[in-house]
Amino acid sequence: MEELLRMEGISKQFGEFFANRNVCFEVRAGEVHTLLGENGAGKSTLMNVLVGLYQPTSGSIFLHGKKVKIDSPAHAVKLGIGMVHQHFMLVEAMTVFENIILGDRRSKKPFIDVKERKKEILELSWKYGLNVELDEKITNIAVGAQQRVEILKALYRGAELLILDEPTAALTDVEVEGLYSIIEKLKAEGKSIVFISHKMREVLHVSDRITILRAGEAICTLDADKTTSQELANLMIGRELSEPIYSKVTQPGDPVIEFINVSYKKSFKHGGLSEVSLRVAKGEILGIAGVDGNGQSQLAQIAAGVIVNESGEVKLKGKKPSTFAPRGFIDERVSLIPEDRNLMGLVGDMSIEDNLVFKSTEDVRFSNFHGWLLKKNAIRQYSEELRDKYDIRCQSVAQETRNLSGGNQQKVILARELEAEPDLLIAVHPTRGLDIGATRYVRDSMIEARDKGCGVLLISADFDEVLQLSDRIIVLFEGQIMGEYSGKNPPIQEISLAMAGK
Amino acid sequence: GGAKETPAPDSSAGAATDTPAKTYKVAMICDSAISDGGWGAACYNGMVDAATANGWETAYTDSIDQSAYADSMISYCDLGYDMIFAPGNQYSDAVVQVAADYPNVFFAVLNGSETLPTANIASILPDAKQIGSIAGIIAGTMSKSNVIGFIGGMELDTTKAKLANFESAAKTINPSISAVSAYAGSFNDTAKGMELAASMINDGADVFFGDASAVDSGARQAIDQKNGTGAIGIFDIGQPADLLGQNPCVVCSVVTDNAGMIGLCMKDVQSGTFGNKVVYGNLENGCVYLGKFNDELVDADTQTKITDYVKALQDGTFGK
Amino acid sequence: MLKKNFMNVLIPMLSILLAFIIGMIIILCMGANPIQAIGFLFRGAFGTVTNLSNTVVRSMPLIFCGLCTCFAYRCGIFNLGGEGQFLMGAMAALAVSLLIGAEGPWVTVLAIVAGILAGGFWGLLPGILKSWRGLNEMITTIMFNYVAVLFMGFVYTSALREGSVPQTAAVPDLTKISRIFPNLRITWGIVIAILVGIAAWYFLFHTSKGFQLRAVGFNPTASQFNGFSVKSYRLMAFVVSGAIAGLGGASDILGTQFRLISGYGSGYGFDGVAIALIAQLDPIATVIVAYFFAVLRVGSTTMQVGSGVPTSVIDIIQALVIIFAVAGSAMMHLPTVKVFFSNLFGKKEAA
Amino acid sequence: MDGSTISDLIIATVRMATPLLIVALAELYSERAGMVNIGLDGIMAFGALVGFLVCYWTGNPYLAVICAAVAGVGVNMVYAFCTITLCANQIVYGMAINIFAPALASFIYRVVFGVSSTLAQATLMKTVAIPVLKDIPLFGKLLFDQTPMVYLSYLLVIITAIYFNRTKSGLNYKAVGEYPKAAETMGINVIRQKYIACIICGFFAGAGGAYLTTCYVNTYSDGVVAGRGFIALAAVIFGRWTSPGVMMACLLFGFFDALQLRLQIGSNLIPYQLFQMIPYVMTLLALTLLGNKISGPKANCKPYFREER
Ligand SMILES: Nc1ncnc2c1ncn2[C@@H]1O[C@H](COP(=O)(O)OP(=O)(O)OP(=O)(O)O)[C@@H](O)[C@H]1O
Ligand SMILES: Nc1ncnc2c1ncn2[C@@H]1O[C@H](COP(=O)(O)OP(=O)(O)OP(=O)(O)O)[C@@H](O)[C@H]1O
Ligand SMILES: [Mg+2]
Ligand SMILES: [Mg+2]
Repeated sequence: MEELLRMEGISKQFGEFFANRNVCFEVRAGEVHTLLGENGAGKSTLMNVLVGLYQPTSGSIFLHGKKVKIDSPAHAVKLGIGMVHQHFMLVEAMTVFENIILGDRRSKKPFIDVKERKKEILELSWKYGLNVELDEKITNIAVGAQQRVEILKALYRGAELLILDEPTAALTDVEVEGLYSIIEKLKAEGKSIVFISHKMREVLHVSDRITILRAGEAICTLDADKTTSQELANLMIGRELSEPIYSKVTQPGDPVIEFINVSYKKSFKHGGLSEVSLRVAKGEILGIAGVDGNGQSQLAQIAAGVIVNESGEVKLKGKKPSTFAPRGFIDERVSLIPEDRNLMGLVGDMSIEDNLVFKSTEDVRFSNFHGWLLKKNAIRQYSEELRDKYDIRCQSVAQETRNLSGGNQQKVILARELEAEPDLLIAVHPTRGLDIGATRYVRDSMIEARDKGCGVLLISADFDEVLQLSDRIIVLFEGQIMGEYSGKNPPIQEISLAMAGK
Repeated sequence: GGAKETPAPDSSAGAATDTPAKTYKVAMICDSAISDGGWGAACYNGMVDAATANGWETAYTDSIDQSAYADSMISYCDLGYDMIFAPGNQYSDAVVQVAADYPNVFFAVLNGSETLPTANIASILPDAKQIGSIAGIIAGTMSKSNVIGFIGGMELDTTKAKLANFESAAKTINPSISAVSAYAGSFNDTAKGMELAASMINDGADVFFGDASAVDSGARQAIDQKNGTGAIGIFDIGQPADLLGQNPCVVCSVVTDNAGMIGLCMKDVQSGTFGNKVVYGNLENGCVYLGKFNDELVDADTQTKITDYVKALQDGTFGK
Repeated sequence: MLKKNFMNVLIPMLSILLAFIIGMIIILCMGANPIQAIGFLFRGAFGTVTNLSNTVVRSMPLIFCGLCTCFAYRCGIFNLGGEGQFLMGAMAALAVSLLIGAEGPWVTVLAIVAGILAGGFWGLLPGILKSWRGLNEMITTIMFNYVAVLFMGFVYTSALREGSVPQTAAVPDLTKISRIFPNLRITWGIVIAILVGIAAWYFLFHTSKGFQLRAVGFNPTASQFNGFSVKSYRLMAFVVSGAIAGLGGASDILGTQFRLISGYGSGYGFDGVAIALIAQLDPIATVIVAYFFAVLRVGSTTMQVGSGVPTSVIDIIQALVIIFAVAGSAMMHLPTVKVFFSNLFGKKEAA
Repeated sequence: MDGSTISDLIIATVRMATPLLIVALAELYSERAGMVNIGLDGIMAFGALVGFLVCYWTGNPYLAVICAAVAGVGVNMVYAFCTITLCANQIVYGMAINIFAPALASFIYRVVFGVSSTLAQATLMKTVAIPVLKDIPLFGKLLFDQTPMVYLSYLLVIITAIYFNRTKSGLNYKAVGEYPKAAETMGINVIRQKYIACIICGFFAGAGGAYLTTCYVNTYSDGVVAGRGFIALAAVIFGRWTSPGVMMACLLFGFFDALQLRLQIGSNLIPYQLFQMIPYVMTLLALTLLGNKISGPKANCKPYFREER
């Protein structure tokens, strides 16, 4: 096959830190080439260099054998390079349609010819099986739908080289299957794809070749059919990772939280709950399975006291919570790993240590006189202990969390929430976007917490994760509970159907 | 800190006082611009004219905030100025404060109160009542609609006195006259002057008098616009300089001779008799007078009528 | 690391120097002697003990207004209403000192308390409008500024007017905040200002409440999820920042100004915003920057008087200083510049 | 209230709202690209001066407005360079412009006219009646016998509305204010768009300033802008970042300002400051009643680094 793209000796420096160092990377026409690496290995950075969002510190790019200098995303678009970014690049205040036609250069007409464009987009979405509601605002659609819009956006631009940066993180298994077929179709059309994912199964399934990045450097390139997930993991993180088998609990303790016919914005299919009853007991993990956007966020937020249910009853440890607000729940030892770590979990402009003691600055360990004099030294010491305990990789605990890689950000939240020794841990998509090492760590930590007697409410769009960890499984669809299943030998087929509302 | 108890480092000031052929120096501070075509300009020109007449040097600082009044005056004092001219009562506080620290510098406050003067402070006080009355006489004689308009900048006592006498003098001449008035709350919002005048014209006013500096020029413009290109039927009375010719609508001005009054102060400084006094400006000493008439708008009869009334005002017989 | 910090100071310094050089050129074009003009500037600011004290006196209201902005912005609130809150504080303090019919230190204390309350109240109003109706505080605080300025106009022309000019009576002698040194105009107000600066710094960076307030400012959603009451912190920030400005107004009227007159306090609010932002929202730095603003103001008055250039030239130079200084420090945060410096020092350290 | 009072009020409303409207639209264009510019007062002051000078020298008010607009662009480029290229704080630079530009204007006026008590006056733009519309009974003469600047500014409201809602380029423009990084990835040149926004803003703000000295009053004085820039800023927020909304806000403000001036005349017992508060208090009241949860372009006031996460 002929070579389409070659990146040679690419380095990218941020301040003192090299995110890419002397990376060589090559893509052939009509192949699917996967970039694999831990969080922060520099995959996204390399691709951002390719689409002109970042300027490389050194190195050069060749397209069809010709040297090109890509100085802006606009230029990359012109060269036929499209990218689905890891973090959604969607303008929330605009509709799906407007987001798709943004920056469109198809015709020279100044006005938006709505009819024609909509027809085109609908045809495209039909062709690739990407279902979207064109006139809905981005804020009103679920994460999975947003991901579909992102992919559609790239397809609409008709790229010759399409970069998919973790497109599956927010998709369900069914949708992932859909994506596979899209990739097949594109390949058949002779287009090339750079694929980034942390899920070995997917990687081995779609790729032709795999390039592994470690700490900003390209280690090697392998053919997908000549390798195994074991080998990949080994190359990536320098040690072998075996699939863990977690034990299941069948005899849980007293309930820590109970929902009795809880409803919230009943009429909203994608953001409401209707007559939900459930219970999480001490020492068990209750897994909520379901496609993202079926009321999971609301369930988690009610369980954490952030929003108040409109009807029904929520009981914490057998009684009504005295104050229905996050503070009241925190005082009852409820911990939350929120779905959006940067928005809801961390204060990016504050340091790691500040984020670690975020909720407990009034604690005697960290301050004198009920919070009127912070003990900076004690906080520093505590943070350094946690850094070591949870293996948070950073330059110093005084560093702002904004600059940490996703995996490390998640570890900061995990450390904070687990150190509070919760009676109830609510974990929403706890491993979304994390690499295999970090994922393993987070999962082990949850199991450990459970074994210490903590009740865990696990909400995840990753079906495998739910199956692997849960002691009991509940399926949520359009705000309603579709059924409850044991976590030991769960009926996978039945659950999948329930998740689709059948 | 390295602050030492040293006197102000101007040997030049000390040296200057010793030389026999001394040129005196006067400085003015002003919160509005001296090129505002109104109060600031009139005061500045007054100072310059007086200085030329008496052979003094001048300096000025304009458009300064109230918080910088004292600082500026202190700077002038340090630089060896002999007299500081403060054109308005709003400077009184700062003057009192600075004057206490600089007993050898003399301060003249225009429109300062009668109780203000001390050993090195004098008040210059043009007679606001007379100014108002003169304008009222003109307005009372000229108005055909029997509505006259007054636009003030701030509610100063002098402004209030002008308004009161403007109205009563006009009423004395023509009892059926009524006055409309408003304050712009500013001395430089020209546009506001326009709006106020426009709406007063709408209420029927046909002779205007203003005490608001740049706001007045806005009012005159509104009047000119209303008059259009045809015959001029709405008039304005200028002050404090003779504004005849500046706008077509100006019939006459009530002139305050700032130069004369400042000149008196300068002479006092030179002769060492400065301070503890109020320098009045009125018809009697010629520091307030009726400006030239616009002969196209005011016929000779009316001119003599007005001049006679003003004479009566000076004699104290007006309205009696 | 040390060198990097050094550059962070050096670059803004160089930019200020550049601003002055441009200013000097303008002065030269006006036909005045720029060297002499600079001399006047320093003489005006530091030449005599009186002048030195004037810079301190001048800095007091600026410190309060800067801290007012600083405190609110730390909680994510764009309070542009410093001027209104300052004036309300001044008016309340003056009203108490004039209307109580007595004088003495206890009246001073009462007047200051009144100033704090009035400023806090004037901050509370936009706070309520924001939390109750979601109104953007940038407009509401601007509107409240206009209302306060006009209300002050009403106070000095009508309500508390005394004498022939539109101004109020002066604060009675015994109620005035006393001077630290009998013959200098510096009052204990400056001590209050510095103490408020230290207190704000301590509160923001060394207490749990301050920590939470800053967190709300950085990320309200995360703060809410982690159990902080976003609404009450915001209200608190509005009120406290208003109260700081109000205290400033009270200290200024009781210590320096003594009476309300037209144009009083104009521009203090926006100066405060500029000062706090230049100080990068650090209370201690705010105090220092405010002092430099005052030095510039006082010194430039003398420069203007001495060299005879129009006041507008001075304003131009002051604006240039802000423009260049902030641009200089902003430049240090640019990614390319960061890489440049880290390579520069990286190489040197290696060598 | 008789007919003539009402028509006087209407025409005054239009007259007072027009400069606000032009400048508020300037700010609208700026904020739509995520650039909060609180330096409008300063740009207006400079535009007012340049407009006045050109009009004074050439006697051509149209040329004057154009020159003022260009001058406004010039001043705003300082803001643009510092906030876009150097990524400095927008509020600080708005403030800096507010100190810098009026001082520069005052300085130039002083240099040109020196110190003189004769007031420099320039010619004003003539009104141009629109043939058929001006014959509409009652208000025709009032609303359709205005200077071209008035017609242009209302036309601009319509053009702006169409531009932002119906055109591709308008959509791209808005995206820059909402989420510049997303816009960038879609091939939109964010930096260029932001500069264009600043050029438009400077242009209209300068023209708005010139309106004051070429269509309104025929003199220049230092305080001629009198805080109108801040009112315009408020009008943009009040109008929820849409041009019809902004127009309504400006008209409302113009109306209350015109009304308070008329109420002031002839009611000497009530202190005039209380009347002057009317526009501000009514704005606050109107906002309180309507509520204003809409928060405007998301990326407003945020510096954009392309290479920032
Ligand atoms: N903007 C930045 N400036 C300086 N250093 C940074 C910046 N961003 C990240 N770093 C540092 O670079 C190093 C590499 O981070 P990276 O994200 O690769 O960690 P990691 O080992 O991959 O962690 P994880 O497995 O959790 O993803 C870390 O020490 C991180 O703190
Ligand atoms: N704009 C930036 N400024 C500073 N540091 C950055 C920036 N972008 C990336 N980095 C740092 O560069 C490193 C590589 O980041 P990158 O996003 O490429 O990782 P990744 O391999 O895509 O990881 P993930 O699997 O989490 O997506 C990280 O340590 C990150 O902190
Ligand atoms: Mg990482
Ligand atoms: Mg990535």
